[in-house]
Amino acid sequence: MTGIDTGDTAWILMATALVLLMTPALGLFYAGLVREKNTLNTFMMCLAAFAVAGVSWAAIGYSLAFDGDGALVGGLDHAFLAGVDFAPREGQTIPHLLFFAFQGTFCILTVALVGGAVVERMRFVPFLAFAALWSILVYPVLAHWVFGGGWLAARGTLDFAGGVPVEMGSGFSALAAALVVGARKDYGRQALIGHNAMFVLVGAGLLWFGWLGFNGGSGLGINQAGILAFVNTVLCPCATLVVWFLLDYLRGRQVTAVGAATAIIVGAVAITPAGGFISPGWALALGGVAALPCYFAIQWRPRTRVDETLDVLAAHGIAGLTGMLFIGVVASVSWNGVADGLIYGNADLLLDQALAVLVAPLYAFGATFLLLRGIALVTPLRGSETEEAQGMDIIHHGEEAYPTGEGALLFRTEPTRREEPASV
Amino acid sequence: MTGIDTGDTAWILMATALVLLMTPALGLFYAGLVREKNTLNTFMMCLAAFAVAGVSWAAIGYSLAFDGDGALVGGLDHAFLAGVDFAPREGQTIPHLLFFAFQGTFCILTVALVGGAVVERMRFVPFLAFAALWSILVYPVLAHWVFGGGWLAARGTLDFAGGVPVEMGSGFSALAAALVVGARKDYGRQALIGHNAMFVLVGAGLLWFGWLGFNGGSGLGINQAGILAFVNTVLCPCATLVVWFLLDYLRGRQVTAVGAATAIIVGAVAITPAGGFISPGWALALGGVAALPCYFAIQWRPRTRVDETLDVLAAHGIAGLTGMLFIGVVASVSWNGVADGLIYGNADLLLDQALAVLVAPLYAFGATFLLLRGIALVTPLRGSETEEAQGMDIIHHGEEAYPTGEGALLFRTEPTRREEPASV
Amino acid sequence: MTGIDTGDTAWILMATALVLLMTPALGLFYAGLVREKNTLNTFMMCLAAFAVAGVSWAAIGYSLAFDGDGALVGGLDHAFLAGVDFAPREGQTIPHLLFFAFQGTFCILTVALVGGAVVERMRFVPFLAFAALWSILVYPVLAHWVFGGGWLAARGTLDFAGGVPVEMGSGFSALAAALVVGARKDYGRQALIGHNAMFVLVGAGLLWFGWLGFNGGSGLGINQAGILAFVNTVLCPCATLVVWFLLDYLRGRQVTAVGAATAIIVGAVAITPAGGFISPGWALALGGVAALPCYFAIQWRPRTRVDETLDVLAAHGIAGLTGMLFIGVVASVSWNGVADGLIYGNADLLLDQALAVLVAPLYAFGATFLLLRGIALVTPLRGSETEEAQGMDIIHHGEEAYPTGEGALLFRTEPTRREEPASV
Amino acid sequence: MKLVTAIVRPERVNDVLEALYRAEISGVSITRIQGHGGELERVENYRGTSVQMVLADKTRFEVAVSDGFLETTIEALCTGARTGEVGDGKIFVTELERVVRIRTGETDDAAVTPERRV
Amino acid sequence: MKLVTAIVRPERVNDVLEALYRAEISGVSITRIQGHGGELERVENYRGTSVQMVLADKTRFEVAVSDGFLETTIEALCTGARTGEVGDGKIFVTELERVVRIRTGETDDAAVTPERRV
Amino acid sequence: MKLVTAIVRPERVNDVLEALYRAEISGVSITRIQGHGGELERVENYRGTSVQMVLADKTRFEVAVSDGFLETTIEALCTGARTGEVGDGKIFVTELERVVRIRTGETDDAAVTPERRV
Ligand SMILES: Nc1ncnc2c1ncn2[C@@H]1O[C@H](COP(=O)(O)OP(=O)(O)O)[C@@H](O)[C@H]1O
Ligand SMILES: Nc1ncnc2c1ncn2[C@@H]1O[C@H](COP(=O)(O)OP(=O)(O)O)[C@@H](O)[C@H]1O
Ligand SMILES: Nc1ncnc2c1ncn2[C@@H]1O[C@H](COP(=O)(O)OP(=O)(O)O)[C@@H](O)[C@H]1O
Repeated sequence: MTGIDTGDTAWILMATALVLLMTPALGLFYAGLVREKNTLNTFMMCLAAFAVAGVSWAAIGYSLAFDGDGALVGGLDHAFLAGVDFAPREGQTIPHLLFFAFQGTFCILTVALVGGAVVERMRFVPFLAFAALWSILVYPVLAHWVFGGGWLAARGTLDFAGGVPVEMGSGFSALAAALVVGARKDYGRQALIGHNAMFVLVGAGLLWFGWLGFNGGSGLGINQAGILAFVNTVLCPCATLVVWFLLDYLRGRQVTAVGAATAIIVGAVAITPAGGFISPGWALALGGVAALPCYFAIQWRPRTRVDETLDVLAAHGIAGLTGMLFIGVVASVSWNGVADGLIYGNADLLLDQALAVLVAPLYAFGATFLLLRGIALVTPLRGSETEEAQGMDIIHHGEEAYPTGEGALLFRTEPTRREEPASV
Repeated sequence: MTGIDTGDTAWILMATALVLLMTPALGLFYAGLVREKNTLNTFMMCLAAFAVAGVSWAAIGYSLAFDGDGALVGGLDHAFLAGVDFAPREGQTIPHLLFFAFQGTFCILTVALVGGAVVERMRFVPFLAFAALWSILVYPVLAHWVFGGGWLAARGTLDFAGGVPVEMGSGFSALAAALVVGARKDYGRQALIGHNAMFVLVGAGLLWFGWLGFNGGSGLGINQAGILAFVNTVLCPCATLVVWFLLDYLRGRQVTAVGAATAIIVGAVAITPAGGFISPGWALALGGVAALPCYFAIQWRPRTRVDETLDVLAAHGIAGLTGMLFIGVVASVSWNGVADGLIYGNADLLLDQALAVLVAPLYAFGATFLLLRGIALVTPLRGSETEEAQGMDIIHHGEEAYPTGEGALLFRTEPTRREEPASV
Repeated sequence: MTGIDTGDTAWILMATALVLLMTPALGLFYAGLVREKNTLNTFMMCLAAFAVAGVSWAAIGYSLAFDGDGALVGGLDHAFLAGVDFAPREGQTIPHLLFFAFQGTFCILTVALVGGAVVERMRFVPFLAFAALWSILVYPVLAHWVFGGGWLAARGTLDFAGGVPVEMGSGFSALAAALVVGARKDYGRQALIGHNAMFVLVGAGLLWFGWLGFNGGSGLGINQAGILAFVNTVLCPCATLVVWFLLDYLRGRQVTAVGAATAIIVGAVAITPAGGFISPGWALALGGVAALPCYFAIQWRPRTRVDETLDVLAAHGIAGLTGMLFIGVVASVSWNGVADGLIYGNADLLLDQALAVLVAPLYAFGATFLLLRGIALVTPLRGSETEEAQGMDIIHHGEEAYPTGEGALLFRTEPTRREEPASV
Repeated sequence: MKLVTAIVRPERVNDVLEALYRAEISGVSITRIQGHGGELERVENYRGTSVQMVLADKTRFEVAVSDGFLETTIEALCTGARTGEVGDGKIFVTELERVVRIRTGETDDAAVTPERRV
Repeated sequence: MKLVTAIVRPERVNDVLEALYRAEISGVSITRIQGHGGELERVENYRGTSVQMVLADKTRFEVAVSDGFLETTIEALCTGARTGEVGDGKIFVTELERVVRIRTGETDDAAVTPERRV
Repeated sequence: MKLVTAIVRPERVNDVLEALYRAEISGVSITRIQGHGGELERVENYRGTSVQMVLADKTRFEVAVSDGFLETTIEALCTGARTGEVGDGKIFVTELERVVRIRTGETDDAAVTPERRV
């Protein structure tokens, strides 16, 4: 294949597989954080992302994000995969088809992330509708702004692997979704805690593994930016873990495991936009710095009345935002070949970063808010309190996560009932 | 190394690792679908595949599949790894040794798949014997027919990554195995349902991840066919999910999670033979189309008296068969450089595909049937009803999947017993 | 990037990700082997390795291991990542930064391994201190001896992927740690068995998957040694499984699943030092041979008073040692291009291997012993018996692995208590 | 009123439920437990640790019935649970002083009579 | 002394605990169980297998109280557990012959009185 | 006959089993439960949610014995379960009206006597 480098392509094939894995890994992570009766529903919100965003991306999402260089949104020339084949895109060394797939796994993951805000209560069918629309109207637009040659990219805003569309996009959409859908029945009154911390830990481990493809692959080949992002993605969460351990310890003389899993996510999110732009030393620093706002946001949010259930805003929105701004401060041409940050004498970059940090959340929040309000006009977003008490798994999926088989009868004919019942 | 491309080899190294991962992933998937008391046994059937097929492949299986181009079966020149070293095989750009390992992981996985038909009742030792023989007498023969230059390949039958040896091979062998071993004690009388739907979901996620190497690596390097197969393996299961969701919803207003996990498998199986031969658009269509026969087979089979327990036939046999025939219809030279299908004016291909679809199942079914009948002459295939009631884990492995430690005593000396016992 | 091969780099990127995954996989494996009340603590010891060793490696560990060619330890020129950037190291074709990260994941994993000796009783904070010191004073030194041009490497001792620093290093340190920390309260009196064999099996599966990067990547690119090590890592554990099945069966007519998981680890460990040096046939033999000492060590150890809880010595120390010696016997220039072993007429190699097998354990054992004794002067290594009875999770992490939410109250104001209590 | 507690084999649970169903005993609570009786103890191995497992999985039924239904209940339990091999379990009967239906606060006989389902 | 056994909905457990707490009943044991009563059975699907689930998750409270506290206890249990919909559960009361506090060996009334916590 | 119910610490289960074994009480059923008594409540943290955990893991023993063995049983339970710290648990004794051995249908005394094992 002309113009294709086998090494670059080998790595992006693998990176795509890694990002694809992140969605079930997220399902595992999320499922551990909810109560047993909502386990399957939570995982299914992630699998739903494959169904709706996988198909919508091929149909139109990719084109909206990556066709042409309109300021606000892409064109339709690549809709239904038109013109997407083996020849590489301009300036790339991997098949166009692979680029399409790699970017598609990002969109799928982001859709799944947003679900974290509304688990344990939102009905499954309206969620499917929301996910489908969101994957067309929100993600591709944000992706176009920074990756597809849109107005932010044009201004010089730097976002290596998705601080804007993935992290802030999901985080602030999650906030809107939580507000529209409303809090769970017993939120704030009872302790609603996850049922399996091992799922959370293993999920976080798999997510980190996948993130190496997510960030490391965003150089779209074997090049300095990709390598740098990869190594930074190894280092940054290590530093976040250190600071998170410390904060936990200072707070209660105990270092929590769910906290550690969260720290890994926060570290990986923070380095997502910055990976290919800052030095490994600064990546370690970013890991430590990002821990602070996210830690306190996660401590504080459950004390508010906003039931943004799995803290997508704190772990993704705020961490992503921190990473975006951090680029503006410590980016250095000597590592990224593109732009210096504030401490290297260039204040402009920080402004461009700040702009993105203002505008992307606004769009994500606003669009999600309207979308969900719209869907609510057609069908209720959540079920009755009784249904919520029984759990989403039984109601929406007709299954239990851990069936014992006891009391599961294959009755063929209903036994008839006598008149006088005997039992108490 | 002369003749070796580093990029091609990098990808096939990774693909091999991915396929190797599929066998434990299958163990997880399968273990979730059985009752708690048979969890370990089910997983162990998958690990057993490593032990028996891993060794038999090195000893003779590889040679039977890939040595020479006999019509029915390969030669013995590569037995015990003779002549398998760093130099690439003719026409390849990866070390011969790596090709051997890559293909070996396929054989291992396929052996594990067949076990799904007889879990919860077959004794472990006869299963080991069966697995060893099957890995020599069935898999390599089918693999030779389509991959090793055998008669089907010579006729022009297309099978990109294992529709014949892996999918139809396992599916129809599973049917035979279920018939010979017979139904579980309470099958058809009681509801025998899996104990952990999360295992099923996570297992499916890992299997999909591995499948990207399985199909994407079957181009044996970075080339159009491999890239196409890879991207199609991302897309096809998405479409299967959509249709499966729909069928589930129409049937019971509920979208099941175990169903979604199954849909992922079905989609990935369907694209296995077709991956490198059909366009991404048709891959999406295939995902949707394949859902139909498999969905109904899975609904219908448990109502029959055939206890093909984990529906290997439906999920692999029928999905693989669908994919094989689909190639005959929609293959296009413009994407695969090899052959057109029916709608592009070439009816011959469909005939060649149909032939494979007739003959491979016959061989797999017949050989498995005879093999198991033969083993049954030597040792019983299953234990007593009491053993089945207690579960395979305790009986065959002397372990429980989730031991509580309660009542597990490290008695050194048996306490002596007095004459008059006290308790009720 | 000059001097960089994209294919080599693609593979090492992937291999690094695979090794990184091994640490959470080890957490899963280990967590399954402990009692429910210590699940999270066990996993956290693995995550702790990321925090402490991830940072210490960047700060100084890497430099101690890989800077200069001092006999005993490296220099400080690469401390704090000085001089670690995109240009490859001498004789390599991958970016220096990537080499640093790849080797870092080894150090992290090894630290996590040592924890297996002291789970279920050691306090978390002293473990953090120990891990930090060990990752600076032990691992880099051993790594320098064989990988960084130290005295063993200079003599000609062969260690492909870490028999010395990783396997013997962790195994003999584990022994020392177990001796210093002491046995669990009820050890030898009660049966202390793991709570989730599925975690053990899935963990082993993921570890094997990761090990393909661990060994296969240790050629630092696409080359004969790397390919050979990769394929041998597929084959060797298969043979170990066969022999382990046999030993189990002969012993109790039952083939245990936890045993099978252990066999996979043992096989992968044994081939770690030997991977790139011995033929695939001998790799199979090594898999079988290594099963024997490890099997019997694991049977025998729990009957002693040494509570080396998760048998790191048997599974890593002894298996690694076996692999090291095996190289001395069967290495062949025709496969490795470096040195022949005893049976090919070269006795010297075996002596060099034997030397490593003597000295590395001594250093690991001694240093760990002193380190822990030192820490014990500052803070107690373990808590009270009551704390041990309650479990590490509640005491050190303030969490349960599988919270039910029942009895978890969000009390705002303590209800006041009347004088006369009513209940029994 | 009596409280009938039965310990049965887990693999017979659905049979017992059906037997109760047939006998029109519709209120029942079950618990997964472990028990030790006359059953043979088995040996299990976890790595080098061999243990004697003195407990087997069992299921505990709790059925509150009015006095007149006691015999029917015991019969149903026996029919559903019996295999004839050691380990089939035991039935324990205790006197119930009072029964309250939480939903309505009704007690005793009132709590005994379940409402008709349509 | 009486042994009060209550079967309640799992989602009401914490409410029941609080109600007991308010009523100053501080000794209680709970078990996760499954039950069948007047509740509607639901259908579940696992691949091709459709099953009628006749059991619903419930939680069982066991509270030993001295006779004088029986009414308070029942009241607290009802308050905490009632939703008014079918499936709220039942309370069973049996006579307790003896109570022993394991830690001290005290019996009956002595075992009834918990020590003050500071 | 009496039904002896004991709530003990999970980490003492095997000690209790041994104590019963020594006292030749061979029939016993156990359940994993959670309990609240005089124990100190602990605080746990799950992300931002701090909770007061009012329940601790406990294990419930159920032993049906003939009247003559009641004291031995209580003694064995206490011996096995006692640590001397708050939280050791309680023993409850209730009267058993009838015992049925499911396997044979024997009742009361006949059900009391286990068959000899060789
Ligand atoms: N005295 C007892 N107290 C409590 N539970 C008992 C008692 N005897 C038996 N059980 C329960 O019944 C189960 C089966 O008892 P076992 O004596 O083996 O049955 P069988 O009546 O067939 O001999 C035991 O596992 C235990 O759970
Ligand atoms: N006779 C009984 N014996 C034992 N448990 C019972 C009995 N009746 C009800 N239960 C338990 O109470 C739960 C709720 O019972 P149900 O009859 O549905 O409540 P309600 O009183 O609201 O009609 C059941 O699931 C079961 O666990
Ligand atoms: N009145 C009671 N009713 C039911 N269970 C009780 C009662 N009192 C105590 N328990 C059970 O016993 C356990 C230990 O009780 P606790 O009062 O702490 O022990 P101690 O007797 O050492 O003070 C509790 O966790 C609970 O499970």
